[in-house]
Amino acid sequence: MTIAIVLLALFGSAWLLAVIEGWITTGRLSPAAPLYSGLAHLGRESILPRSPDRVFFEAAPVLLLVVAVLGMAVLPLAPDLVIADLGTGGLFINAALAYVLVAVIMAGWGPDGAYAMIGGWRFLGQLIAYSMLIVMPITAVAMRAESLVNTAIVGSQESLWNIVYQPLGFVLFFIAAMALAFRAPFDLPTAEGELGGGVDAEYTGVRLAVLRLARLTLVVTLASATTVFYLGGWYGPLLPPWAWSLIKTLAVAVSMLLAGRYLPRIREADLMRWCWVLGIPLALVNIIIVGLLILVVP
Amino acid sequence: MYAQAFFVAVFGLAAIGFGVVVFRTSSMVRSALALLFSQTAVGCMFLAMQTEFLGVLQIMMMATEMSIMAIFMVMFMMDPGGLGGMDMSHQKRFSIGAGVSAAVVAIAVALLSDWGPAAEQVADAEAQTRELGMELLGRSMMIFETAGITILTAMIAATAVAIPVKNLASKDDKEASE
Amino acid sequence: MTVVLIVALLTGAILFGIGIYGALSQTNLVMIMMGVELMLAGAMVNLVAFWRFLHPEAYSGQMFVLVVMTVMALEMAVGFGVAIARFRAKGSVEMEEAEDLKG
Amino acid sequence: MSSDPAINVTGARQKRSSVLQGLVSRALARNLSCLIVPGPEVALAHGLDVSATGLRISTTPRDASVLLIIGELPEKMGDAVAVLYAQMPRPRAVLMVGAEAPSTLPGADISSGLSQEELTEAVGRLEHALAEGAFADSPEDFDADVLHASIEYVCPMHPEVVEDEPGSCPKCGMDLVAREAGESTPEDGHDHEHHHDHEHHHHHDHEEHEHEHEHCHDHEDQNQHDHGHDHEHHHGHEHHDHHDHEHHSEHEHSGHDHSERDHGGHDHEGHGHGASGFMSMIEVTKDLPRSADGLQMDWLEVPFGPVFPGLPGGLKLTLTLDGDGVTEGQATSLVGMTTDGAEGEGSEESKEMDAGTFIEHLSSAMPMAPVSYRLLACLAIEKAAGLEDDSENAGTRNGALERERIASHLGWLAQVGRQLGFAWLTQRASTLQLQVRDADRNRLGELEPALRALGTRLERTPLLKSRLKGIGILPIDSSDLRGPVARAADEGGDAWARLWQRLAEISASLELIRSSGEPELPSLRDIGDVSGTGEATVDTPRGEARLSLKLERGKVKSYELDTACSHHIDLVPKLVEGRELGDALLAVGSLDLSPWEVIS
Repeated sequence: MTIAIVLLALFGSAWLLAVIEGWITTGRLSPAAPLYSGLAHLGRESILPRSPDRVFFEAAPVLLLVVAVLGMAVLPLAPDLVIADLGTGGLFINAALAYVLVAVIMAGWGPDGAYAMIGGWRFLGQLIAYSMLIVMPITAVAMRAESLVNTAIVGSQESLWNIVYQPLGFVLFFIAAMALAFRAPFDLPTAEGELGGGVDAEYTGVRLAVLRLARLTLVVTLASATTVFYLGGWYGPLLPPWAWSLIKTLAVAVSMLLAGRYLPRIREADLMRWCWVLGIPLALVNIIIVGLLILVVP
Repeated sequence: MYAQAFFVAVFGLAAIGFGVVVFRTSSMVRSALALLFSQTAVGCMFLAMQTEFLGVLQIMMMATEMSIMAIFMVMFMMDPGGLGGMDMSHQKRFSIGAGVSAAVVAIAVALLSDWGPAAEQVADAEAQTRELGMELLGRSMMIFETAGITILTAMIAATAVAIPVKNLASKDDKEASE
Repeated sequence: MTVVLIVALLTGAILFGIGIYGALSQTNLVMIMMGVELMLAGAMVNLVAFWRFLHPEAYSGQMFVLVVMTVMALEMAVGFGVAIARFRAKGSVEMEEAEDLKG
Repeated sequence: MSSDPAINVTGARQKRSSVLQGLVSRALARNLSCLIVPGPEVALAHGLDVSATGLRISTTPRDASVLLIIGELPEKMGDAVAVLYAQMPRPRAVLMVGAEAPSTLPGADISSGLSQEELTEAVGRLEHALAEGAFADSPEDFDADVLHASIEYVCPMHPEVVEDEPGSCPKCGMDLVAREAGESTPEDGHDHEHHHDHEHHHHHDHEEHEHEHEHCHDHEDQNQHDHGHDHEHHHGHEHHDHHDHEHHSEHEHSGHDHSERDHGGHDHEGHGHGASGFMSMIEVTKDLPRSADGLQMDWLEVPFGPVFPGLPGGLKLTLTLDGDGVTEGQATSLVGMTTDGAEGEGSEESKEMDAGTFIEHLSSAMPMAPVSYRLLACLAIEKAAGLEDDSENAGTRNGALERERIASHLGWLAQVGRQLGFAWLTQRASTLQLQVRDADRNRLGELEPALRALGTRLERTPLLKSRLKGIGILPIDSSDLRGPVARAADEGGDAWARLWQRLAEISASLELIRSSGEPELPSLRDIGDVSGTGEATVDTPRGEARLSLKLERGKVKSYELDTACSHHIDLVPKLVEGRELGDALLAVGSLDLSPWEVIS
């Protein structure tokens, strides 16, 4: 039952996100558009590239989708609305999201095309930049909660949300999450103007539909993680807890989409430099500040 | 208990299966990702053995580690796509012998030893994580910190070795050696 | 009941054997490292099994696994550093061609 | 099948279940995406707002169901278009706007004129036809000559060894591997695979042949078959399209048998070797070029264009990539004007042209700046006819020129936005371009605040400066720079300087229009049956263009055209060398090359 509700919330949010994305880009608000789009993909031919690594090519979109869903599985929508409230939930989400890289590399290598392959390896470089900025802010969050259990992490924010308690961590995590979801301006693996679609370029038909769904779901999962770690999860007045979780998740997801719209794509070298020269020291400072706060403020 | 045995066995077989694939395929990316899935299966075995923290950590670390392995494979192999069909192994018979004998010895020890009674219960994941933390920053702090410093040193040393040497003398050496 | 322990130990033993085969039979440095990784994985399975079924109260068992993971990462870092340096200098990371490293 | 007899979408295939088909057809009709050939910037330059018709603009053929071809395509583009069409998943349709379908395509499914109304109406018809399920009963396999690739055999280790027959490499004794003759087949924007690296040895090509689903199964069967034979190698094996399938697998089989005899059956791994048994990696890497960081790496030669989202349509950029870095590059134009009017080449057809026809010819040959070239032709002809400078028309003519300059620079901004994935900029600049294109003086005055706001906004956009600064710095000894590129050469001479130069020119043009007359399309004054020679120069949006022509009894006998882009395209190799891929493309983009204006 819980599983059904969480999955419904996840894919419902993905659908809403697709509607909003369509609204932003075309100016037309049509709630049925994602459904039509999905159906149309089913009606299209699924072309196999000429000499693919068949296993990788087929598995990559599915793996991406599975990873996004697994990540969502440990994130609570309400105190008792979580598929698996693992004792190591905060770490598990890292583990699940690490496989986004694997999926992208598989999608890059699988179709046997130069654009896709460069896109796939680019994401490996991107990972070296962002990965520490995912792990280190979560460390600070877990420090405050004194637990890796996600419900306990939300519980620790009852009086004060982490976005206020550790704003630095929030900013770093938000940016790193956008890089992980490889949406603009961090869409280096799929850059249309540079790689003609990159890792997406070879997918058609059903496989493309799965890939698109997976990428949207990934954004929702990351937005939900941001909500759980920084925006006080289900806390909020009047509305029921799950509604607050969903509202916050959608708000974060939409802000991720919007940010990409108003920014040019970042250079890979710049991303790497800023992450390591600026981001990681700041993340360390964040951990120290949180540590001091925990010691000083009872 | 039987459920546990079943899952450990399934993931164990997966780990072994992918481990074999590592040296059976000639596509280097496949090889690296097979190793990744082998390691992931090992991580799942940890989970099945109720060692949640280590299992999740293993699964997380290996994803990045083996992906990096994959790109190095593509860089440094003559035949990363496996198209040339070249044999990249040597002393095969000896290696198989060594591998089989090591495995047989270990299996014999595993089967013949008297392991005594097995512990039925372990603490839950949260308590385990807490205890492990206490262990790391308590009794074993020295070891843990040493490991941390060592890996930092190794990172710096490896980077230093890997970046190109800029001075002229070594360039001459290189040319001479070619 | 030590069925699970035995299963885990068998798996560890076989992984270790595959790892030894790989490390000895491969000519390429990167592939040798893969063999070593598999050996370490086999060792880790054993360590976790011992901790779980023999001494679940002693967390130094888990700590030891952490150390092994660190060793794996270390091995990767150093291995790739050496691989890049050799490739830069010799154009090859094949062991057959590493005459200069033979004793 | 209640299909509209007039429209029969040839690129569609009949499905079995009709209920599902009806649903899917309706979904397809509501969700049409199009790939614009030669490129979205050409649509904008023609004043077509494609997204307003309800078509989604796709950047890859894989995601497109409508191939929207705008204007007449030169022959060289025909092949590229055929490859694009072959890559599109079915059902697919060809929508021709303002021209006939190129001979390489099966023909247009729908045609329309070059205006927004006609396009909207045509899209409506197409949607209707698709919703009705206009699937052809038995679609023909699409098969163009360009899709046939000849097979050659290469050594995986020695790219220079290329043979027509299978066998073993004379240098190392390895089995030669089949691939398509990469360099000789025409490439296209999304067909990137003719690399001969060993970083990634599979050869392929996604000039996908038509597979019906049945054919797909064929492929899979073939795949399994190979698999059974030598399972280590299936990854690299080509999965041939059905045309040369049999012929080819035969070769593979003979090769395999041969090696099996040598090695005694079950030694799969060893079967690639000739006599030596061991391949020296030192030998292999010895002669490889070195990357910037001193490692010997494989390079891939990847074509970008002529239909590539980040480059102006018709421009083909061939880059040699070292990972994400560009080691060398070459740009060619597939749509450039050939100087068929060059002097002394009297044997070619279409020599003598009526003055009026010539003006139309020239302005339609330059879709990115038709007004400028119309003006240029008028001026040159009037000069040749010996007419005085015309002071009363000068104001309106200059107005039209300046208006085109604004529109063209906005088009460039939209293109930069496309390259950078900066969706807001693309949308804003395209909207403004469409408005400016036909605006009169008052309307331009109304648009002025919006144009200035665009500049302010770009100044404030984070990341933009760090993205453009230092990109595309011109080589010191570059000569023959013209237009905005030349004017921005002093202050840094990078893409950032060019951006601000163009924005400044937009403001300057607005001022000029305010002081000059109402913009009006230049038209030729009456010249009569005169003869003579004349030369004129116009500062087009991309730089000065010179035209000298010879009139004989009111007809253009011969002409010579010299444009800025013909010179700028030579800068490309130096601009891309040693840069990262994204930076290299941005540098090329910052030149604002119009492939049409490249005279060959």
